[in-house]
Amino acid sequence: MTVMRIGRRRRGAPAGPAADRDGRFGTVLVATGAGILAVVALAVLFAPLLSSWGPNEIDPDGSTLAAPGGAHLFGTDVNGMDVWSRLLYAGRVDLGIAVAAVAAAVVLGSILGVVAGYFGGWLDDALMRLTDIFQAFPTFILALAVAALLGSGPVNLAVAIALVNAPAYARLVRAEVRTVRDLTFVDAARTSGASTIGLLWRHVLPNSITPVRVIAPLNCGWAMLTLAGLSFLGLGIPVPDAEWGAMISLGTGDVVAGRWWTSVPPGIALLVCVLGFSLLGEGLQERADRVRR
Amino acid sequence: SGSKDSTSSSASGGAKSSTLKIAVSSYISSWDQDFVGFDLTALMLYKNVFPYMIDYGVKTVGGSRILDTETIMPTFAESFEPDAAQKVWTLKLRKGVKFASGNEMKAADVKWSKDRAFAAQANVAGIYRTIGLTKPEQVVVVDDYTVEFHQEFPSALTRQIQAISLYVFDSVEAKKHATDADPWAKEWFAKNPPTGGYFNVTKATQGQEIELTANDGYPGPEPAKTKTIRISVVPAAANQRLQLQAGDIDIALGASPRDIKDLKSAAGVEVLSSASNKQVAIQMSTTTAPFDDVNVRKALAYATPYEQIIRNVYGGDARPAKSVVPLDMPGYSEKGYPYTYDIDKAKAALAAAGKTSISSELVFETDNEEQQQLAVLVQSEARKAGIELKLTPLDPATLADRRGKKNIPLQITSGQLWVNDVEYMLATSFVKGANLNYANYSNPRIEQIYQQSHSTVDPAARNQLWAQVQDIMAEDVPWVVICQPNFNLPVRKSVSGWVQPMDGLARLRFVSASA
Amino acid sequence: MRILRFVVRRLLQLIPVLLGVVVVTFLLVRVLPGDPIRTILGPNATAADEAAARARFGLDKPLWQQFLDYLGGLFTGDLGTSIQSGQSVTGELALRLGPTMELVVLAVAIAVVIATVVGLWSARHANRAGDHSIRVLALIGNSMPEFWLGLVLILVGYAGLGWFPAPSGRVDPDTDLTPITGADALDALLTGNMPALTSALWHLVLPVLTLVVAIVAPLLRSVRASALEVLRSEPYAAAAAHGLPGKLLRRGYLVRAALVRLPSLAALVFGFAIGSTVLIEYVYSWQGFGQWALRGLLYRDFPVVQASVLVVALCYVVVFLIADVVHAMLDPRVRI
Amino acid sequence: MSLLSIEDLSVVIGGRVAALSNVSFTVDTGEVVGLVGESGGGKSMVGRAVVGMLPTGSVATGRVDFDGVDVLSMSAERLAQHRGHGAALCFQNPRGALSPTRTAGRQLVDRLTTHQRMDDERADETALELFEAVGIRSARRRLGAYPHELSGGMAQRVMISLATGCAPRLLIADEPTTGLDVTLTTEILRQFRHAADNDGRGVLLVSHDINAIADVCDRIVVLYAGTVAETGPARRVLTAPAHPYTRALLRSVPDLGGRPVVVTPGAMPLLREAPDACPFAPRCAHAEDDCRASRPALTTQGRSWTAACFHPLRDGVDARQEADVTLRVTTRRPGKAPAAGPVLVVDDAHVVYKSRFGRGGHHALRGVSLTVDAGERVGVVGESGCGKSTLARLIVGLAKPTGGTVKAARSALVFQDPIGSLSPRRTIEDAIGEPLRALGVPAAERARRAAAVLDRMKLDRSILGRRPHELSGGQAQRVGIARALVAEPDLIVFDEPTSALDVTVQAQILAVIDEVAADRSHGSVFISHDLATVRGFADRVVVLYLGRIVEEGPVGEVFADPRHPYTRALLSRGVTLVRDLEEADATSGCALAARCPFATDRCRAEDQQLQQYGESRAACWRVPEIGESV
Ligand SMILES: Nc1ncnc2c1ncn2[C@@H]1O[C@H](COP(=O)(O)OP(=O)(O)OP(=O)(O)O)[C@@H](O)[C@H]1O
Ligand SMILES: Nc1ncnc2c1ncn2[C@@H]1O[C@H](COP(=O)(O)OP(=O)(O)OP(=O)(O)O)[C@@H](O)[C@H]1O
Ligand SMILES: [Mg+2]
Ligand SMILES: [Mg+2]
Repeated sequence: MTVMRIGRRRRGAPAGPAADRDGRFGTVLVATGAGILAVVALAVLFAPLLSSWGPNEIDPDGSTLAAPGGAHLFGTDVNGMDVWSRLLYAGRVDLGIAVAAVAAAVVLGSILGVVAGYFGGWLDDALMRLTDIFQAFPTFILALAVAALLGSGPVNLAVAIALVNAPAYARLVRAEVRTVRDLTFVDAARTSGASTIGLLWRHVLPNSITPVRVIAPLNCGWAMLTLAGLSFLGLGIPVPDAEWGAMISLGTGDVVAGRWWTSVPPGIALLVCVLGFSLLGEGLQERADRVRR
Repeated sequence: SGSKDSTSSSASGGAKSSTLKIAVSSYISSWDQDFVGFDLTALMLYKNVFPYMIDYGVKTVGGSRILDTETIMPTFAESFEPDAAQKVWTLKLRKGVKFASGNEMKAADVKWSKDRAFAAQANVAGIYRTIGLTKPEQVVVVDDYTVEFHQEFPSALTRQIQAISLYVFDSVEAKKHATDADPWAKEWFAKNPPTGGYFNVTKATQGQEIELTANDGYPGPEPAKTKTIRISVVPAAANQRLQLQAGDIDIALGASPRDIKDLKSAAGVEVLSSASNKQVAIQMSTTTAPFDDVNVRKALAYATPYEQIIRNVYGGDARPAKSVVPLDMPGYSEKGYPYTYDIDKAKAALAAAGKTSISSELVFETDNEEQQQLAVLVQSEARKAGIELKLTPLDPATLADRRGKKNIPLQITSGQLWVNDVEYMLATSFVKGANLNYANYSNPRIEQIYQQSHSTVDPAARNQLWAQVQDIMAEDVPWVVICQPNFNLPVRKSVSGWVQPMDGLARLRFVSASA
Repeated sequence: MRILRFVVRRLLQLIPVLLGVVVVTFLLVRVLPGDPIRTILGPNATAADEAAARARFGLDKPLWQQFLDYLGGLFTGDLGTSIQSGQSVTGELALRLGPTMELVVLAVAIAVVIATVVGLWSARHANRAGDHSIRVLALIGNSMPEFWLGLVLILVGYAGLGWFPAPSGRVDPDTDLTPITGADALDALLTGNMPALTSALWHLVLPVLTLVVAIVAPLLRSVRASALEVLRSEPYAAAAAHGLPGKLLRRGYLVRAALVRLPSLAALVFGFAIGSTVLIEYVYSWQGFGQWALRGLLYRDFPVVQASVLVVALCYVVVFLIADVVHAMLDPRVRI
Repeated sequence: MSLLSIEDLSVVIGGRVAALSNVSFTVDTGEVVGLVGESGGGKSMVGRAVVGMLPTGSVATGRVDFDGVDVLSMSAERLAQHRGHGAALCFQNPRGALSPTRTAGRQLVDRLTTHQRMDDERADETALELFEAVGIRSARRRLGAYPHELSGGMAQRVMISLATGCAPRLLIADEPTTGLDVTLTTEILRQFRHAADNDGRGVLLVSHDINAIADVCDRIVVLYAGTVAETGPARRVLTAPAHPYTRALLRSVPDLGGRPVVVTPGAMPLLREAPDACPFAPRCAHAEDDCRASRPALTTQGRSWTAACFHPLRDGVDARQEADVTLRVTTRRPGKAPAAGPVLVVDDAHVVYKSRFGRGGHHALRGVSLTVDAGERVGVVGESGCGKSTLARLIVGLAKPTGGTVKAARSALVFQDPIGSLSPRRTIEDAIGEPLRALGVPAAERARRAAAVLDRMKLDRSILGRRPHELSGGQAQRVGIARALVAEPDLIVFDEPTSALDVTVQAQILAVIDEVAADRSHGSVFISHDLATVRGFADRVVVLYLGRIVEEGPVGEVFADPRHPYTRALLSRGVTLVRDLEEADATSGCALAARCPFATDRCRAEDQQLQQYGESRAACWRVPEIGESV
């Protein structure tokens, strides 16, 4: 019986899709997303090297809405400013606000979520009702109100978007904490005499923010879209500072007239950037799913 | 054009399309101009659905027909004439004017309407103060078709003021809906459009669409030429342009300047163009640092790129203005504003103020593309002179609030006065405490001229006064006067009869479209 | 019945949330810079005029009094009078809600159906080219600002191809539709007005499409992930190992189990869609709720802002309640 | 020809895991074959190979002949037919293998209509019969139940009914009794014997516990690291195991008789490719050079008895018969520690878990009194859900008593789930140092003491830098014990410390615990659902039933002469309980009354208090009467 008979080789079983390949596509997604974002980040970081015009510099020759070519790679906009240069500098604003807003939302949401989820009881009820209230609030109205209240600078917009997003994180983290706090290792740490803060910081929090790490990139993309929406409603970054959403909405009228260059490039930049975040998020999600299985 | 209009108006009804489609940018804020808010769309509609007793005449200038603010003619009224002292004005109503309810318009309606306006303490009540009408008792019914207005003092403005204020409600119908709590039927008028004007509102879908039908109960001259007008709300300018090009609308009232430029060469579309009274300026608060220093104001006046603005923002379609008094207003003088773009002079002026650099915010309306572009240009040039401007777009409520508080150092204003007269301009914009005096301007000599103008009825004498006004303004520079953009209206080629409204409010009765 | 008890209990829980929303909104609109009264007065108004107008809207009373008045009105269904239009806010709201709901409900419903069908397909063909392309496509759709997509669709569908009606209005006015609910397609159906129905549906295509593209990705992702999880789960393997035929497997063991997470997400998406219609409404001249609320906010029309926030919050919580009930019906493990 | 004939089956998963290497054995119609071995040995993989459901990426060689047809090369349609109808698998973890969104009844009907071509009506009737046949009470109601509404035992029975509902020629049951109580286990196993004897099915019974299934099996196949170690008739394999691994397996489990646990060092290797030596050699006491040089083939040891061993053992004696006469391997230190007073006094403790929405809650402990003296070792036994863990949590302060008092010295808890009790993102050093950190011990001292206690656990210090998921279950549990010991508590509570572990690893951990418990510097409470495990090293044993102590006494006394009917049932001393445990039983009167064959009306009416009977105490007034009746 020691003779090994070379049998027919079968690859895979008919039932059950390819579990292994998930991870691979997840990695492709993550890599693509990260790659896109890296390129965009580099481009906006080195904006001064990549463009000869300042973002708010008006072409003294007075050529507004000049077609691409010549002195202006992507032409000029209605104010006579260089579209390419604005495109690059706008990225700083967009990426900066999105990332800062989401980071702030994560921190705020996590704190609320951990406190609510861990302590439970009336504190949980109160905090959750509070997040309910803010979640039930229409996104745009809340963002608009905050922007109107604080004024429309980049920092204030980030605050507005962070406030809009924080409740979701609070819920996410809370749900996770409620599971984690009943897990054995938390009990173990408790019987070992760990203090509450230590317990939360060293044991509960690190194990509760996994989903947050997956959602955050997706949310960054979404934050950029929200910012664009606010700009479209005239409540984004005030002129003349460049921001993709504002550039798009300023240029929508031009597209109809066949002057694509004022709004298509920022549109694509926004699309690509949000897509980068989405791919990253989706990929992370897929990899997280695989680890869970 | 004028010639085209005469042919189409004389043509038989068969050639005319019975429905005219107009796109506007926003829905009217309300139907009740006494008690609640109104905007340009609303004011335009009021002109067409309220019976206004008198209105501007029409004249032809440079081939286009425009409203003549200097000839004011009775329309729904038979006549509107003063007594010798110009204090008591007698309004004689036209007989047979019918509201949609079938009620005939009578003196009682006029009385009720004016009582209502006084009670509302808003719009008209405020305007009437300039001609010395402050109490309901000053409006007296003489007989069914005659009403007298007893002014406290004679005024050269009466005709102009009444042209924008003498509108009448169907009081018989209104009283049916009045209650003790709501004696002026506010609730009913909020929901139900007024009737009796050139057009009646036959359908109004809130936010979306309004359908006007010609009022066949109007017996006077120049009745509406088109049976039905459909006004649809299309907020996005690009959409209006697309629809106009596709022929889905006949008139695009909310097209953007950029589109208008393109539409001039579009097939099937024509851009009606004419000079307008609309004046664009930057008002500088003369009581707020740094603009409390006249030299700083001069610096900004020199640092403003007038020609570049006309070229870039208005596509060359604007008239350079040389006075705070608008072009075409009686008394306009070139000497009123001797400032031109000159950075060196700007720097010198700033130096004269003892400064090398200053900073301020520049306020303008959110969502107003024109103002935004203008602000960007001014910011860019002013910086060269050492004036750092922070652009601050404000939403309507905040703008109104801050204007009310008079705490805006620098703001862009654009618009036309409802009354084409310097006295009115002074009253609203330059005397101390005037509502539109965002510059917080005050000058004893101006106050004095203003007082004097009340009782000065003779045109030549008035022009004398206005010349003085402009000399003072040239010295004080409360405003950076930028330009007067032309009025441009893209319409389908089939549209005819358009009369350019100098007050910005379209008179739809003149318009028709061939099928 | 358990489900009824659950609904009642949840409805009771809603009260503090809605009350919170009411309080927050009430204070927020008043804290915001800007004055609603100045915008309705003419240029010649005096301080006395202003005071009179303020008094007309009860804004001269102390804050607590205003709040109590507002709260009292709420209980009688009176949301106050719009400062801008002078109309009853309840009436305006009724007019504005229909069009938006029509858009959102239709879009979310279509997105849910697409997500379900395509998501299940995608999971069953996981990691093949088709699956990958679907996912990436959905993500691309999700990455576009709605207003931008809307404009492109108008350019192509209306200006270019001329297939769709002008982005103005929601139904052809010549069809003489009698409004009932404000949702034109529904009204046309109710009144049996066929031309109006066709016209209304035709007007709906592009805006609904825009919204669907914007929201389908997360739903799709969720269905696909759940389905994949089910396909790889022990219960499914057990059923497959017992040789159950493919159709039975899919119907009995895949679909329901894969859809349990969808309702809550759909509710979330619904909330998001209501919020983002303001942009779509602008682009498509769809005078719905979003535009109304936005205008209210820009002009600080207190009663309008208060009402619109309250209504969105109400929709939101009710939709979540429905989602929870549906979830409980789909997933027997859920305790209600 | 056999019904199932596996020949030289090898499965490599993803080119990295040699799950099975050259496995051969057969199953005949009407025969029950036991497939035993430790976790990861490849048992489930065999089952999956038989139904043609190997994981994606696996490469299978050899033959799996079913009725003479090779399953590995079946066409998709043929395979679909084979599954269920040919061979049906009862999945490991039945609760998890039942579709959560479909009622148990529907799932069964699906099988019936598919494989037995019944119409819905007949399927419904048959489903009812099948449920009753596997011993599901109030079957009609259970038909409409969703899986989560079923208890573990019930789910297991439903799973069996699903498999039998396919009317398979071969029934494969993967770990059908894991996690079930003794009484239930016997009952479930009987079902399989029944399937073989009455329905003429072949049965392949997969289990890690050779002792548990030996009685119902005709033949046994022992798997080790994906290879067949031994196969033969059940009695022979059990009484005279030829392969050292089989013997190790048999002796790793303590039994009620107090048979010693023989510790086999090391752990089963996870092979990346088919082994070229005896995979058991590194752990084998009898291994010689040849064992490490080549892999022994299966050689005949007797009639239909083979073993893959160069040095098969011939001195086979039934380990179980032997038990009473052999001495314990672990040394029990005689004499009591100096009486330092009690380290734990629980007095009439009640614990109620409040339900989330007001109204009621679960009464997990109802008046438990317990004293543990310094250096004493107390065992606590009872069925699942009787409140053992609650008691543990109460002792260490994780649960607050809703009534009564708990006075405990410094205590530490060793958890049932070794890996789960370690924080996933913290290093082992951190975990062990945690109690010291709480005491304010400086970092350097913490590290020193952690290392020291690790040495005592015989763990390599390199483990200190690792994270929990990098540990095996056995290692993790040693870390858990180390953590409990590090701060030198006065009382250590072990809550089922071995039930999550592999058989041979279990033995190792039991030895460690025995050593720790023997150290009289602290008291120990050892909790288990398995009386045999407790017997090994407790001085005193406490029997818990539905939150009450029903019997208590010195370990020897309780095991030799159980008084309470419940204890007798647990020890299988002539008492069989009437039915499964139901939560509602606890309300009034004797909690056991509903299940007790001796129950009278008085039992149902009166609460029972502990009464002295000889050296032990029992909460049953009928002890004197029933003592004779059995
Ligand atoms: N999908 C898979 N991918 C990779 N390796 C796997 C997979 N499934 C099982 N294995 C590996 O195959 C080997 C045999 O696993 P199998 O499940 O058959 O063991 P088992 O004896 O049933 O153990 P248990 O008692 O834990 O159920 C193990 O080493 C396991 O890690
Ligand atoms: N947190 C909790 N909330 C509600 N009920 C609980 C909770 N923990 C345990 N219970 C219930 O209390 C009873 C006793 O639980 P406990 O965990 O003490 O049992 P156990 O004897 O340890 O069982 P096992 O052998 O399964 O571990 C069980 O019926 C259980 O369902
Ligand atoms: Mg297994
Ligand atoms: Mg337990």
